[in-house]
Amino acid sequence: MDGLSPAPFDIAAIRADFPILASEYRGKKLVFLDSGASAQKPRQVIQAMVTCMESAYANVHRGAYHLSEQATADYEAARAAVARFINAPSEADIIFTANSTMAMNLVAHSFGRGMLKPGQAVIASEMEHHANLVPWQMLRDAHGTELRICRITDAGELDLGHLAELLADGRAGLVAITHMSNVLGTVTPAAQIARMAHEAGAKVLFDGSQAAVHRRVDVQAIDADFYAFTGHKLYGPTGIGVLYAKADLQRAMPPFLGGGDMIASVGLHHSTWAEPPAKFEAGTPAIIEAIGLHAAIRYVEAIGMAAIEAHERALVDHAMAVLPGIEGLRILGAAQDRGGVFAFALDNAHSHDLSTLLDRAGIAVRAGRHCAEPLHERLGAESGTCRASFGLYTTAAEIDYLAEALVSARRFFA
Amino acid sequence: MDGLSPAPFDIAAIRADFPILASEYRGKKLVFLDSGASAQKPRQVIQAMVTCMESAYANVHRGAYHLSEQATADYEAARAAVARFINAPSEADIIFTANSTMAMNLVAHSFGRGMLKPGQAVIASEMEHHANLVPWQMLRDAHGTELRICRITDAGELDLGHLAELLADGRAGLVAITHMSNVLGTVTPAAQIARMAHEAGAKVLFDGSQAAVHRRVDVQAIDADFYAFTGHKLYGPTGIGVLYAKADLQRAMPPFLGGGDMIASVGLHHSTWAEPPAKFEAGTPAIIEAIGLHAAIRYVEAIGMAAIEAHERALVDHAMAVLPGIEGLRILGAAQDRGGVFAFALDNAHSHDLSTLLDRAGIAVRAGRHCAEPLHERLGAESGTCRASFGLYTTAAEIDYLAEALVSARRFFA
Amino acid sequence: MFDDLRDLYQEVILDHGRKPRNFRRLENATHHARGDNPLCGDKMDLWLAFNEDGSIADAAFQGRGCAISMASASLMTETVRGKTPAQAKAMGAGFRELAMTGHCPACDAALEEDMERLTPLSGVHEFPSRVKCATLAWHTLNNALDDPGGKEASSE
Amino acid sequence: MFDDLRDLYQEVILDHGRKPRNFRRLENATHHARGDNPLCGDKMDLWLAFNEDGSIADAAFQGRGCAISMASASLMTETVRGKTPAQAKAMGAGFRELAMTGHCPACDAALEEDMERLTPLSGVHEFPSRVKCATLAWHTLNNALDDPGGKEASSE
Ligand SMILES: Cc1ncc(COP(=O)(O)O)c(C=O)c1O
Ligand SMILES: Cc1ncc(COP(=O)(O)O)c(C=O)c1O
Repeated sequence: MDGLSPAPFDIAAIRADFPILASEYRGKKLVFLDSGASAQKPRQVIQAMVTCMESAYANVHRGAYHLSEQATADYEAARAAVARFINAPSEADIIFTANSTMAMNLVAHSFGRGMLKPGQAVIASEMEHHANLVPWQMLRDAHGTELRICRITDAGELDLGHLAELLADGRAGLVAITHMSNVLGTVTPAAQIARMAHEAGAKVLFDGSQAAVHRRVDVQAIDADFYAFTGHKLYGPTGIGVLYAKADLQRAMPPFLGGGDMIASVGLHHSTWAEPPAKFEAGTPAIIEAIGLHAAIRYVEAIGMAAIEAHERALVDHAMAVLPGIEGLRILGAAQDRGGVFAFALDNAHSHDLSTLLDRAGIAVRAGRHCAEPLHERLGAESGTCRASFGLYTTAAEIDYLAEALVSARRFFA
Repeated sequence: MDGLSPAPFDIAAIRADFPILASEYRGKKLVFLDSGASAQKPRQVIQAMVTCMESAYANVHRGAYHLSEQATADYEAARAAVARFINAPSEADIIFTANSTMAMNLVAHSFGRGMLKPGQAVIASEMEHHANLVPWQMLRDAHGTELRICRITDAGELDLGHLAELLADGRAGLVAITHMSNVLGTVTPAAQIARMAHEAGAKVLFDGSQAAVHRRVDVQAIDADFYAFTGHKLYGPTGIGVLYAKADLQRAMPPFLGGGDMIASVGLHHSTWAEPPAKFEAGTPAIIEAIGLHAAIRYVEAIGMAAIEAHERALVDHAMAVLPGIEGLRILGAAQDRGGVFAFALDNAHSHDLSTLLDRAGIAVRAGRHCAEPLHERLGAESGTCRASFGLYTTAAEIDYLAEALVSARRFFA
Repeated sequence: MFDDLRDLYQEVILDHGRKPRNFRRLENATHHARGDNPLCGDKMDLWLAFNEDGSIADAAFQGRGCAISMASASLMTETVRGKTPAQAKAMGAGFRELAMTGHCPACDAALEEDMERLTPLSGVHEFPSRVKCATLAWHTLNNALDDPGGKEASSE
Repeated sequence: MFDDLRDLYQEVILDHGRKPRNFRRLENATHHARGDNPLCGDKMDLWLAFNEDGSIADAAFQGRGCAISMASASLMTETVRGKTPAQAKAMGAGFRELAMTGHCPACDAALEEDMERLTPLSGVHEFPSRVKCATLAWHTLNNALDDPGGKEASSE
């Protein structure tokens, strides 16, 4: 083996990094297939947060003493690591938020209310998570923009022909599309979407909440104007999200929240804003969480995003080989390019009943509509589905065990 | 001693709970006098977060499996603990936010844009933190409300006569005032302010970011409509804040951020909102941080807020006995009722130079204008001050050491 | 594999879940309400018709949901028939207690027999996220009784 | 108590800090800029006047700030006199290097002598939060040269 080969993907060693995976409940080993809702945390992340709190904690940006300088350096190092992780041109293009929902809302307020004109349109799709749909409904109602919905095909892929139609009149100001569906696993052709949007004079926002976990993201290669993701799905802590925004947009956008750290100077009646990205980070940021996210990024990069993607592809292939053979099981969507997430339904069991059964077998899956009601309507699955989603610690044996449990479940409700 | 007496305030035992307090830098013991910017974390808080991540972590509200049910129960238990901590009528009155800055901005958007009419006024004061001033400037500019500023006296107390004048025309819709100044330590007469506001038909928001750390807060006794505070100053983690809002206001207010968890149902074009407080918590909340905040509340309540207040009062009395004797030292403000925070300036040293010196002695204080520029202008301290702020782990000996260092510093710059 | 779940999914529940009774629109209804479980997106419509003496003459429902919520609605429509609104509400309160704790000490003798018909659902108390499935029908009933016009109920 | 801080606060810095040179408004200035350090709220105004050959004839400033920023501005106004804009900018680049790392290998022989006058400020490199205090004057200089009209500079 030459020195450049990726480290072999040592699943046992990886699993040993996640304390919770060793846990049992009612005598059943935990089979955690809900990483798409939120991933488990490796000890490296936990330890980084503990170390911060035990020996390097202070508020950032404000103190001239060494502890605060240290915390500031650590916080800014996290920003730099995020920038490298998604290949942003500069760390100044990275805004920390509370989660990706807040990242999308920041765009809806600062860019939407601040730079779109009433009458311009925002284009989202039928397979958006509510976080990338509700903000545009609210923007429409408050600001008078139009909301256009791009159709998906029956296979669960974005209908690019329809997107072209929606862009044709040149009135779209923003295309806000998921980079990977949290229900179907569909990975969207981001570079192509961006090109189409830009040619029509629109900016483009990708909801990368799922994609950033499963693929190497390169915001420059896809030419994203905005890119959002969330720490807790990337093996990091809750309470921290990321918005990448191009530098010229950050300069042009008015701030979103007002308070400390986002100002240059404050008078009783008038204030001026700090330079980006500080302009968009009001108040004490999620310091400990940024440091945890940094550790999470170090963790996945040590394994390698390519290796993670390959591992998850193998799992998806395995799942698609094993599961469709189960009688009465329907799997939603059939996109060409899909990540480690899929939704399914058993013909004689409601998703809620099914997840209760699976839980008893130790298997954690989500039941319901996964914050994607319209998508479930679109696919004729109004009463919900179960969703299995993979992390880098998921094994093929866990998928086999899921298959076995599904067969038993069908018998149980027969 | 009868069983009802509070436990003696065992400062040595308390200090032993905070790992960072044992640290040294360049051979100097850490004397942390910047708790007002952000407090250090006891091992009980760190451990609660670790335990969550190691054995009880999953996304909340969404999963029907036991791990998610457990995490949901833990998250909601934190909400209930916060409600008890400030004596809210119901845990449903507690909204979790990212910090208190976001809590204030939530009020500015949901109540300000949603329920105030252009032409109505918001009243803030000269001693507000930027977090309770800039949002009202932004609201004014976006929504056409007026911003009125209540004066303070030279002693650093709210000028209640002026407040009465500002309320007199009945056009004020909101009074947004700090419950304790982060620069002067002044505790404001919250119950009286609320009474005055209510008589004039205005709602009242208290910025309790400092007060909640130093005093027992009872939102019903002071009749607050809104009350905001932030976890990281209360010995909890970053990334979590609290907004208390009266139930009828929460029902009447439109939501702030859109996304998952805050909806009842979502269609492609129209959505309906969840019941409060979920309506105001979009996206994955700060689960680990809420659990950390719960541990922090348990920690301070085990000591007792009354004991903490008494300890800090004794420290303030000690500081006010020792420090004013130092030649050339000016202490800002002289409020009757003050908590463990004070700002000072040496006549021959800029605050920045002074804090660099103190840092070399191991003493962490903040230098600058502490997110309160207008207040510094008002008190003739445009070029900033140093600020010392106490935590429950601060000792009188640390104040003596500060005094000693200040005398040396004055000599250094002579 | 799931034998220990027979406590939750007793045969009567699976049966009512598969073939809910009174699963129809009630044409002569005077009262109607809609129930909604945001967690899983399940919805149900409930209709009530009354006798001259004010007791419930007929109860029927339509909707979609899991076995627990279908069975609970089905059993409810059977047990409330002939009850006064006050009695029906008392049963609902008792049932919520049962669903949350597994028993209902407060259910007095008068209700005992009817409550017994509902006890197969008591197993949900061990499944916190499923309690709402079981109680949705009863929340919706309360709403129909309080506001005949048809406000939405949610099982929060 | 603070003897080891004499490296940072050398006598020349304390002296320039207490009695900054060229601390005045320049009436015949053709270039002006305003500098701002948001961290501590310090502000300074810088004025420049030029010789016919394009070199800097006079530099003066006013403002408030810590000993480091006052001393840095004071020393700057002294050292840039007689320099062309390009030379002054090169010195600024060298100085920023000095302030951040403690030395400036790139500073070529031509600048050496002038840079030496600035070395007393090199101690700030050990105080990350103070580097901006030292560099603010030089950022402001760059802005005055690039945009004579007086845009605000910040030392970020
Ligand atoms: C009085 C006061 N209000 C608001 C804040 C803002 O708190 P945060 O930065 O956690 O939002 C602070 C602390 O910085 C404060 O002291
Ligand atoms: C595609 C997608 N977008 C947005 C979100 C929202 O993320 P968060 O809840 O962290 O804001 C999620 C996850 O819930 C998601 O899967």
